[in-house]
Amino acid sequence: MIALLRRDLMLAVRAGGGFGLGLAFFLIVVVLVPFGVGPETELLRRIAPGILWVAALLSALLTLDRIFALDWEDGSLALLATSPLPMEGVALVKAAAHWLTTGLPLTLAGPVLGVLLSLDPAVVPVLLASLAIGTPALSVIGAFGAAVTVGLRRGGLLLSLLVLPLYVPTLIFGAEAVRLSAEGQGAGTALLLLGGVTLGTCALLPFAAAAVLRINLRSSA
Amino acid sequence: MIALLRRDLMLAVRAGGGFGLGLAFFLIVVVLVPFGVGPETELLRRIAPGILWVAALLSALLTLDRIFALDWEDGSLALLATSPLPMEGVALVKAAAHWLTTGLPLTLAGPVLGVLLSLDPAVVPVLLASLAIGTPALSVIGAFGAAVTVGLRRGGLLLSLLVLPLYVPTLIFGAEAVRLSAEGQGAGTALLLLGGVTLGTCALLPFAAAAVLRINLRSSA
Amino acid sequence: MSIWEYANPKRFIAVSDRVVPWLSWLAAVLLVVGLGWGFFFVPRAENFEYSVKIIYVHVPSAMMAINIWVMMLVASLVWLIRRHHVSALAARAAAGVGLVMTVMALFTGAVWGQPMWGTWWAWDPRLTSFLILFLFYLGYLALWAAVEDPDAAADLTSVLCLVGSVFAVLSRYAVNFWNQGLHQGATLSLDAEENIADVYWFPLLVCLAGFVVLFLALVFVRTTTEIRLRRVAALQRREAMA
Amino acid sequence: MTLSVTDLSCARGGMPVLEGVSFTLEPGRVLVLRGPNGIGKTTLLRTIAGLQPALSGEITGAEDRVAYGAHADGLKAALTVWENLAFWAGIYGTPLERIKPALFAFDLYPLQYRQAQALSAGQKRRLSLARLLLTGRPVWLLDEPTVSMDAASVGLFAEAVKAQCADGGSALIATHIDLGLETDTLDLTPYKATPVWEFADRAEEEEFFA
Amino acid sequence: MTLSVTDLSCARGGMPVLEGVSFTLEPGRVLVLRGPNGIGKTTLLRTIAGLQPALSGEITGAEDRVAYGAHADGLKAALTVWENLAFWAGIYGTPLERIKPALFAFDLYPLQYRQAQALSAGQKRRLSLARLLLTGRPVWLLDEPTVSMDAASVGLFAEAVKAQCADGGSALIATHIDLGLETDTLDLTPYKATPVWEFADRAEEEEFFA
Ligand code: HEM
Ligand SMILES: Nc1ncnc2c1ncn2[C@@H]1O[C@H](COP(=O)(O)OP(=O)(O)OP(=O)(O)O)[C@@H](O)[C@H]1O
Ligand SMILES: Nc1ncnc2c1ncn2[C@@H]1O[C@H](COP(=O)(O)OP(=O)(O)OP(=O)(O)O)[C@@H](O)[C@H]1O
Ligand SMILES: [Mg+2]
Ligand SMILES: [Mg+2]
Repeated sequence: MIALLRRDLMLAVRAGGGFGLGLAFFLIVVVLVPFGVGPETELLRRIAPGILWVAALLSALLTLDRIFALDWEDGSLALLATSPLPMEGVALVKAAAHWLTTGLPLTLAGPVLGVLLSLDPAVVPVLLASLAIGTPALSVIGAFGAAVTVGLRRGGLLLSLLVLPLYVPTLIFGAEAVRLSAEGQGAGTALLLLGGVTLGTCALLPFAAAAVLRINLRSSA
Repeated sequence: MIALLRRDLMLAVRAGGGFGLGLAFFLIVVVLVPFGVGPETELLRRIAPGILWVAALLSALLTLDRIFALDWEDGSLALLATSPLPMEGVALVKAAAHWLTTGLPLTLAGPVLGVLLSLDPAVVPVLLASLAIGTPALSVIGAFGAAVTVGLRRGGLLLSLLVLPLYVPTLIFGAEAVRLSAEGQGAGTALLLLGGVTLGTCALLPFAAAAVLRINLRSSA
Repeated sequence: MSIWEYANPKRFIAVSDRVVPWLSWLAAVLLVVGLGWGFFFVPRAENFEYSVKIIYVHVPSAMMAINIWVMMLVASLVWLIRRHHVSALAARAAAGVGLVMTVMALFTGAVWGQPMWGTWWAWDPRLTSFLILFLFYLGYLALWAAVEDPDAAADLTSVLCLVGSVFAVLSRYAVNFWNQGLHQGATLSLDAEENIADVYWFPLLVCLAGFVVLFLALVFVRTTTEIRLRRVAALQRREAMA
Repeated sequence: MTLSVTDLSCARGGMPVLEGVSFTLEPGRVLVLRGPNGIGKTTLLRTIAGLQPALSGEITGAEDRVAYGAHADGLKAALTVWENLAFWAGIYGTPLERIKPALFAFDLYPLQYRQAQALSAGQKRRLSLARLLLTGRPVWLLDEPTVSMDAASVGLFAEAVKAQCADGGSALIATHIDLGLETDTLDLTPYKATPVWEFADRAEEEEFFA
Repeated sequence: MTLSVTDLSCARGGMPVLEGVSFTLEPGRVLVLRGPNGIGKTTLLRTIAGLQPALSGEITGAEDRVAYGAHADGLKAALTVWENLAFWAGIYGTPLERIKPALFAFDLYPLQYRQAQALSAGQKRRLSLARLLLTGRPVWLLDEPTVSMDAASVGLFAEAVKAQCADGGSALIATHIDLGLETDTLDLTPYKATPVWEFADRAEEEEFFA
């Protein structure tokens, strides 16, 4: 397990993937939105929480296909399957690696980018909290989606279709928490529900992912 | 040229790529935004043009890596390079195929999804026009970006980092056109400028793309 | 002897080793004088409040950020046309500095914006196009980092730099079309009447000079570093082959 | 403990490919699978490796004892030769000291700090074979291991197989060329499946869709 | 018109690999490139195919006359065997009638409606060779064409090469096995580059980074 985690992080750093880019994409989406909707500050402030969450979600999404596809293409996933590691372990480790290289940086960057959308500083703590609690769910759900689509060459797009609906609850609770506290109401319950979602997914989805991986391996060339 | 175009379209349809997915992603992003920013109609109406354009841009983006990466991985790009087709032609055809499978469907779908964001019907023609004029630029610029990153395995993310800044002018003029006409002002100049951008890119970027492809092939394994 | 002589890495390193100490000292002096003057010996303005002094960091860094990109453009062209490795490496070296300058301009600007406009950030054209420039720097460096084969990396980044420059200009106009902002106009324009009062003006010039010299020093150092790195890589490859 | 396959039938892409394959592989022996392209060598190996279920028949002595080497090399282009091996050592819990001998065994020592993507076809292949030495598994299942390797490298490979057999291991190798080892041979041609499913347990149901 | 290579030097990954290679390939002849893994066969073929520039030396008679067959098959998994060939026929402007003979030449006719992804390793390889017949190019540059093909298929390949030579074509083939053709042979070992760049113009500058 450790060996796998270490390797994945190494690859993420070395292959120019991981950190930097996921983050950069986050930044870019946030920057693009004002070009679209126009520069009025108060308008931006109102949509800030939603945009931030959607952007975070999208940049998590764009990094998903890396989770399994690379190992699939060069055949090392098949070799892993014949190795002593249980598939569940592989799935979990992969999701963890994804979170460390994507979710974590996004969480930390969130507040900074909030400035660009003139998000009011008072809600920053809640934003941080919601991202910190929510992003692990994004990674695990994503890992499942990646496992489903791994067989398909460049399944990246289909992947997003499968995953985005699964992201909806996370998105709603996460963004809602920030919105509520922006309107000066308590965000407690929203955060709690968000935490529930995360725990549930982390507990169950790795098994689903492992099962799906086995199926894909069985019918693969 | 024709053979290549036909093949790419065939692949797009068959490999479950192309049409469906780009479109569906467009749909999903548009659907997610209300979850993020909340359901107030007039707020949505105000941001509708921007969101539509950003969403279109993102779903164009997500399909970019397919332009060259597949042919690169299975080695057929190298074979094409040694074939009678000039690289510029390849780049252009690939961009065209991308537009037909992504830009065109997006254009047609735009007005429909506008309804979801309660975009006011009066601006639909302008929306159509701006998308029709703008999306080709997205494809050509994207083809260039794809050519730059084709060597890198899963360069998808770097690709978006490189391409999105190049998309800014297109996005601004496109969204601006719709916004202006939503505010009841004339969108003429914006559309003209947009057309200018498209023409310029279509005229010049294929050459840049071809050059970059040759470079990548030269140093490839 | 033509300047291309210095494209020879050994000679380039020799030169830079000679000039870097001087440049560094000169930069230090200019910056100390300029900033010290600007910060402590300039009368408090009536229209600007105290925060105006940020201008002595903000404007130079902003200007450098823009001009460095131009220099990169030239270096890229030299590489594409004359295939001098040093030129390509210089472009990469400059990009690093440029990125930092951009961040400084953004940061000081943001800090300044707080008192002046009551907001950290506004989607003013100047600021926005600067943000876009920042993105270009990011992409450019990311590409350098991502490509394995050094020559291919040089080629790709050079082409990107060319295309990027065109689009940077394009976005500048697009952004102006999109929003007319509250940022200062070019105060350093040549026609005297719209210049800010000389008291502010001279220290600013000194600071500008300081930044330019500092940039030169940094580029020399970083370029030689890049050269040596590639040299090491080359030697290691020979090991591997032999 | 010997690997034994009895009356095995397997399918590929939903079509039965091989049926009634039986053989045993004692420790210390090498069995070469022969047969024309498309007869089902890869399919058989994948089945024994547990990557796909058998249609019928049984396989004993494979559980956690086999190391599978596929058509694909399974290398990480961005990692160096050494790192690639170190990763697999970690997965199989093999001490890192074992890497150096593996490098020597396939003449990769001089290339150990080279990134995998900078290897030639045959060098890549050698690396993927060196990996086998780190699995510590007694039974090797190899699918055309010597593809695009030169004579010298094939010799190294033969040595490695000999060594493996010497300490009680065994190898099942699908190949079209002669490895210069004395081995048993199994030609799969006679086992080509007639595409009907008499053998499927739920005959009718399966047969309907095949 | 003959393909002639004079005093060619080429590099891979920024390192000189081969230097001073010279040979000519008359119409109707087959030249086999031999040499250990990593000597630079692929590099040489890529250079002649025009995929990478030569460091020095010159190549004549290659322009628009060569068909290159690489390590990779260059097949579209989602397209059928026939469609894959039809595509290349279209690219090279070859009439579609020529596809059927090509299918027969490599015994792919029964598989013609099979998707490429459903082919076995050797079948894929055969398909990628069938493509050559549709290029209509006189000179074939082949990189280990017979990888993972069985004896029978290698025979088919040999036939195809003979036919190609018969009507004035020629072939340059990098391989480690014996093709059962009478051919000229060029061993690249003596041309291994000593890793210094005497040959680079602007010697010092280049040499510094190589
Ligand atoms: C993050 C926010 C900001 C950014 C990115 C930014 C960027 C720039 C840029 C690109 C320039 C142009 C340098 C040149 O081309 O001459 C500039 C100059 C200048 N900025 Fe800012 N700026 C920011 C905020 C501010 C603020 C808040 C103020 C004060 C009200 C300010 C005052 C100035 C002044 C006085 C100049 C000199 C104009 C000139 O000499 O051209 N800037 N800034
Ligand atoms: N992914 C797949 N889907 C459907 N059929 C397949 C698939 N892969 C292979 N086949 C078919 O299954 C049969 C067995 O394939 P297999 O790869 O096992 O043959 P092989 O003996 O390994 O051939 P080779 O020596 O060329 O590797 C072949 O007829 C092939 O056409
Ligand atoms: N992408 C690359 N970057 C750097 N060096 C490379 C790269 N690809 C190959 N090499 C090196 O270049 C040399 C020549 O490689 P090449 O692939 O031409 O050898 P080859 O003769 O084809 O070997 P094989 O018979 O194994 O295919 C080898 O030493 C290899 O290590
Ligand atoms: Mg096989
Ligand atoms: Mg080779």
